[in-house]
Amino acid sequence: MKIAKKLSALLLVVLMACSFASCGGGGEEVDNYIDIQIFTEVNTMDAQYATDGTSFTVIASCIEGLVSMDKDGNIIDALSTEQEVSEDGLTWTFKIRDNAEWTNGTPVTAQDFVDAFQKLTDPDYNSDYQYMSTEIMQVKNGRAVVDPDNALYGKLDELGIKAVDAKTLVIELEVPCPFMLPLLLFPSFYPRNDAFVDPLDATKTYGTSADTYLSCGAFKLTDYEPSAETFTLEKNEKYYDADKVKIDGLRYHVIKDSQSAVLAYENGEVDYTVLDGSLVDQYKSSEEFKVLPGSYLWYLAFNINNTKTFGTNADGTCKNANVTYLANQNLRHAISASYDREAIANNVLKDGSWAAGYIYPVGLATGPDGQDYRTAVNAVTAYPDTQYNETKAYEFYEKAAAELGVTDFTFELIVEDNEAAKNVAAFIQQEIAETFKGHITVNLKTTTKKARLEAMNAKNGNFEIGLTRWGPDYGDPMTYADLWDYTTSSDGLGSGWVDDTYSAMIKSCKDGSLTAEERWEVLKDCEKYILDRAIISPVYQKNDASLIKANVKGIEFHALGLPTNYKNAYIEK
Amino acid sequence: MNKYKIATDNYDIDSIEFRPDDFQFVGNRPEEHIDSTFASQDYWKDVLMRFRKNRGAVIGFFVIIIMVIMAIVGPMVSGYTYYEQTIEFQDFAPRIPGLEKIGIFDGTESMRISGGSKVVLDKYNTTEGASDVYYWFGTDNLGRDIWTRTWMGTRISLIIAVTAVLIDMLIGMGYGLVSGYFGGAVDSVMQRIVEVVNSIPTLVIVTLLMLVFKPGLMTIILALMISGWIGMSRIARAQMLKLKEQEYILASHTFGASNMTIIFKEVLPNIIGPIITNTMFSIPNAIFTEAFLSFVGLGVPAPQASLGSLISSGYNTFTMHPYQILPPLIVLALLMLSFNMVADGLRDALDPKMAQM
Amino acid sequence: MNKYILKRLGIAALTLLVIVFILFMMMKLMPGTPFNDEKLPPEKIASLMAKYGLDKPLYVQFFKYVVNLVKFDFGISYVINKDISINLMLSTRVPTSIRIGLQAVALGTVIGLILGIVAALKHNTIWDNLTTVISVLGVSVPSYVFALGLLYVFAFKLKLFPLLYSKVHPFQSSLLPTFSLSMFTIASIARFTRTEMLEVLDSDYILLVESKGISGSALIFRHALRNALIPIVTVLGPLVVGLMTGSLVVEKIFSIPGLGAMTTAAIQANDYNVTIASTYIYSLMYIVIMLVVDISYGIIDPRIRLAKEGSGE
Amino acid sequence: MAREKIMEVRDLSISFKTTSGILNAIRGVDMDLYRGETVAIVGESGSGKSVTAKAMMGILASNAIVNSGSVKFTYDNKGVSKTVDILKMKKSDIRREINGQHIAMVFQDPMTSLDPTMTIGKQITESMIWHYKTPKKEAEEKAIELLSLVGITEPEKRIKNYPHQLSGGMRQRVVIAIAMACDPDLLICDEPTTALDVTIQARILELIKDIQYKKNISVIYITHDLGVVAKVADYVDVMYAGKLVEKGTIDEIFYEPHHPYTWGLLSAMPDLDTRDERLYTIPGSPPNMMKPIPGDAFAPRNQYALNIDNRLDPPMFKLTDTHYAATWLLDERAPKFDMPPEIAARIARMKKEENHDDQ
Repeated sequence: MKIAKKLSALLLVVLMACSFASCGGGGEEVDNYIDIQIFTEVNTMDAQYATDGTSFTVIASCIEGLVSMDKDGNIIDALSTEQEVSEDGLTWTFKIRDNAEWTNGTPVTAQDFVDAFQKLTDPDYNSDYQYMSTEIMQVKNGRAVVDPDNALYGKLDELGIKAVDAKTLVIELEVPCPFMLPLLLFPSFYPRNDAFVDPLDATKTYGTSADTYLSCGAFKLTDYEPSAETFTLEKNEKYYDADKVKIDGLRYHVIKDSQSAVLAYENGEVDYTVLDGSLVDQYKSSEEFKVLPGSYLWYLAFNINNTKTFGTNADGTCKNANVTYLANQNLRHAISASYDREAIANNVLKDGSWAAGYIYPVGLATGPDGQDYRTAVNAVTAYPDTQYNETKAYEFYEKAAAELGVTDFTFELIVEDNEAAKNVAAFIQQEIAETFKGHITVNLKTTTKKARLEAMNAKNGNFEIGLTRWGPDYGDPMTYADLWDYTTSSDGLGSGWVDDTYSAMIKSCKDGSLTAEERWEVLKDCEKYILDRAIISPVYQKNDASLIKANVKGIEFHALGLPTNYKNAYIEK
Repeated sequence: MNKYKIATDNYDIDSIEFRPDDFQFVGNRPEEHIDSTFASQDYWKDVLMRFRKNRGAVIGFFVIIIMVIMAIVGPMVSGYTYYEQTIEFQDFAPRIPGLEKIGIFDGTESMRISGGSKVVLDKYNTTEGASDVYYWFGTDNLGRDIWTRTWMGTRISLIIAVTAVLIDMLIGMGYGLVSGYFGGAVDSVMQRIVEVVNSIPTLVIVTLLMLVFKPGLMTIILALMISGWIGMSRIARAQMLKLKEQEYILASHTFGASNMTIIFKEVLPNIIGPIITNTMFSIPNAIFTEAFLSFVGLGVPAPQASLGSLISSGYNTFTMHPYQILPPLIVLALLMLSFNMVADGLRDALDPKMAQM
Repeated sequence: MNKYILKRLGIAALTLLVIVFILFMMMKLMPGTPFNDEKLPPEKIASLMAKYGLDKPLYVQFFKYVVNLVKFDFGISYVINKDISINLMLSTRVPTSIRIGLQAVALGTVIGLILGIVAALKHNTIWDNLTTVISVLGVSVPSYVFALGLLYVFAFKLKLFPLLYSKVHPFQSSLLPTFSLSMFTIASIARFTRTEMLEVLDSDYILLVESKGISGSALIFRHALRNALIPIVTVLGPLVVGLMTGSLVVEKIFSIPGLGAMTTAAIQANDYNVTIASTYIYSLMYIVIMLVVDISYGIIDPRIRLAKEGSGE
Repeated sequence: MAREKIMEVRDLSISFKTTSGILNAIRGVDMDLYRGETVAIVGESGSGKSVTAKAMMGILASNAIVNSGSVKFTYDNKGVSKTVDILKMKKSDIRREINGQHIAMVFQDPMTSLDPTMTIGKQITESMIWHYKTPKKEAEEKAIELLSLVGITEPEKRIKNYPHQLSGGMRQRVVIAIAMACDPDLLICDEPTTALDVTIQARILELIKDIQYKKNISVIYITHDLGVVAKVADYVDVMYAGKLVEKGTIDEIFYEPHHPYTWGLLSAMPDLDTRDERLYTIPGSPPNMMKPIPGDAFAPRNQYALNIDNRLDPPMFKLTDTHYAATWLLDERAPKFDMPPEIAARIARMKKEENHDDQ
């Protein structure tokens, strides 16, 4: 019938019109912007409120801190031009740069930093990183201000940070902080102009658009909405160092799917993308392929004695028999030695991650001797029991079996639903099965990350073994070491392990009673203490395999502290 | 000559050789013989006959049978287990004895590396100890045999589909029948409930459920149960509304049959057609939902595999190792296609009116 | 008719309230608090709970929430966009999702109808078989595979469309997502239209129309399609809901700043308020769609319209 | 006045392709129709009556296969008499030139034969506007006229109604009005009264008769009800299993039937005076037309079946110029037999009634 022909012709025309309309949509425009792929949306642009890497990166492009870091990792001036510390290490004085100003024309003053510290610490403001000022930097009166039982509670003016004049900032500490300057790279300590922010904050609209945000860094927000999938930062002409900024701006694209991300990269729609390990083979010979340093440590956490969910028997042991088995040190050692970390890093992940038979990551901290911690302490020789060794693992198992009077074990390994983590867990599962010839079996439980964290926190302890991770907050081993101190742990790491010796060691590092060298040695002991007892079983240190277009140069990546820095990036024509 | 002229054109009566008894009465025949020309046919026999005439449906049916057989036998024949990892043998392309000689499935894969150049990899020959190894469908990124995993996945997907459908049928049908039968206030309350359940996006329900329960086969089935029965209940209700005014149901009422008797003994057998058809359509639906759940990361836990989870993990490398996503994808598509065809065929066979068209 | 619509609206409002209640309760039964990060100490969580009123009795929280919902005030996000008004987050996302959803429904319906009509008119020909193949494929291949395939072929290989969604070219860059979203709709509508058209074309009244000498487009559009549309409209509602689920995946693959992407993020992050808000919006859309469907029945089918008018009088 | 032949069907044979096989619906039918006359086609369901009618209209279903035959229709094309073979015409040409304008149809079930989504006014005016480009207003006026012609009161109001607002009888009147909208030459009524109750039946039949008289059109009735036939027809064609088994004037069929099947039909006709305990039914059921039928299709149900019936299909025997029957019983070699006594009695009774009516 004619009508059928007509209809199909119409369909054809519509389809053709659609494809013509889109011709030239391929995004081939050459401009001076760098297109960056990110996996998650920006959580918040509020520097004192942000907690996640993506937010930090974008914030750090817009706002600078007192100090910055050059591409070799040296601390350099940023908003402050002079940094002085008193003899006792308790008082720091900073001179604020004269020509620094916010995008609305007001100068950056010492008061902006006072505002920032006070907001960060304010119990009412409830920043997740409050403890960065009270516990880590240990600003004077910090703990008192946040302690409801203290007379100083909520009195933010008592906090040890003062603007002596518009351009002079003084920070007083409770105890000397050996890593003060690196710590100041952390975006939580970046300045904040309360005169501008507070009215917006009242309506919950601060940092939700270009108009509701102030920058004083290399870039400024031009096109943004809350959790935007794409947004643009443009070069900030008011930036004191604007002459050095060679690009017109940054365009961010949230692409959660790694396949799409790579295709977008190949299409030229993004210039920089993080590569999923499974795709590395395709690109590893390319000059655009780079492994960027990361510092997240992934490890197996054991529920040693957290009885919160399972309850206790009359004798005080956990009602979950598996938890009581995991309290056996030899069994933990057995598991820890049973799987091939190198294979995980090189064959499963393939993204440049390193096998980790250690806790403090490579590149985390430099000791008083000027050496990177991991260079000084060789994990393989220091912690032989934490290395892969099937024979030894089986010996550990036999010891454990004898001690416990049980020969066959079945544990549940909780893992979050990310492809890499699932693959690693599946690999470990298989390795354990092979090493122990079926005597130890592991079942996987995949959940969302949130559910995993919930199950694994100290309050619940609703897990047996968990594959989890921890990223450093600052460049000092303490960021890891105090995780297992049951008295102060801010963790969600509910192993239930209680050890007063260990707590005493941690305490001695924090109270300023030790010299830097002594403290460093104690921190070394801490790592050994944990690994000798196999409280955790470290698996790998995560690095990022990335693709960066050959003509994009000068992006500075740092494993911790200051996030990725685009200030000096440029595009080769 | 005949008394009457023959009026039919081209009817040559003279050429007919008449037999002597031609013009004798056949005589009285028993009644049953008279009726034999239109012997009543069994309804189900009829359905079967019509179904067999539908080529697509028959092919679909056999594909399903083959898939079921493969789901049972497939994982046992390759010599690998679905969970065994040989990390050195990761990402191997398919290699099949015999076929390798003619240049297909010979274990090589060409890979486009950055910069646009192509390289041909033969990991079987470049990996130590792999020259005599055969993986018919290749291996995944942990060196697991994709052949075995594909058929294991088929097994799981089929189990999910069948169980979910059974439960869905019980809930959906029961709900619909009861709602339609009692009508009035009962119906209107029950329909409001349906509306509410229907208004909450399935994904929200499923995800929330996944957070409360342990992810796994049972949870997936449970999730399907919660959201999957509505279609069936609607059909059962509509059929019930249509049937309950019919004379024989009214007659059963007068004879004092109980509600349950009427619903399940009188009505149910008469609506079995649409129910079966809808069931067949909800199987692909269940498989699909499972695949979707796997895609958002809520599928069966490793090392188990379902077709959906295999597709979603193959999906991550599909530009590089397309052979990893193809087997589960093809099996899934074939299964879905077959169930749809069989459902179509059944619908036509159960409802001859449609078949005429 | 008005009275009928009013009654329907009342039922819709009630349904919505029940949905909100169920959602609220489900959220409360979820494991964990919205503040769930490996770096948060328990006392911190407790104080956050207090800050957002989550330590109040449930009924207080619920009542407060319903009152706010009525005012279309969804409160603030706790997790995925810390301390930011949800209304602000929704303000750009909902229109984007609705626009792409509507595009997909429109495209799916038009193509589906065309395919279905052609198949029915050319019953048992190559056209019919083609439609069957398309419709079965459409429901047999997961939408994300379609999305990826389309993306790979049209954006990556042929470079006809941009790969990522862009606010600068919202129409062009939404074509591929629209198409992959509409695949299921195309398939279902084509299949349904074919069946319905065949049934209608076989009906007595079409025979009567034919016997009047009416043929061609007048027969198809004035008589056949109009009658076939009545049942098709019924499946359109559920299909639109199906699109919502599909949009979660498609928005992820094409990086579309839509409601679906936000909902997934919110669910996975236990962001109560955002989850309830987006689900509320989904449910609202569903209920509105069902209302529209009900009313459009009346427009197409005088039997319903007039019957309702009758009862309204 | 010479009879003007308007329809001539020759050797019509039609099959249907179904999923369960080929169904031979019509197996060689000859039929003639003259202007102003009424022919009734009688037979059980499935005997091929409706298919014949649809073939005449050119509205066969798409799975129909015309094996052989011709349907020649003669009509007045702008003053010139034109004869066409409907089976050879393109569907679109049939629609444009024949349907509605020259041949119109009234269907069996008025409940389902009207488009539920269109007002009856539009349904009546549609074909006028379509064929003659009649202005809308004029068409509406004619629709009102037609509605009053078919006896619908308040036609001005009714044209705005939808089918579901009308009763069955009214709807059938509307269907007739639709059929008459373009002043056709031939009206085919496919069981026009089966779905209606008896009192309305009579009125509809009267109505058609009336219109036929007023407009001098030909009418074909398709029915299984000899009662209807008796009221309206000039000629009767009896069909069985896709063939004509007997044809003749109404008197010939009613008073001098020769085919055993016609006897059966006659005895099955309800009759107030029937003294039999039970109403007669023809034993058995029609043959399965999916399978080839050897010999006479009626043989298995025929009390008077001859052995040859099982082997050979009988030819049509000419009894008079107008009366034909296809049964070997008319062959000279056939044994002597008597019509079943109850039929004979019945015919006698009918004759008496007829005379009685005439007086």
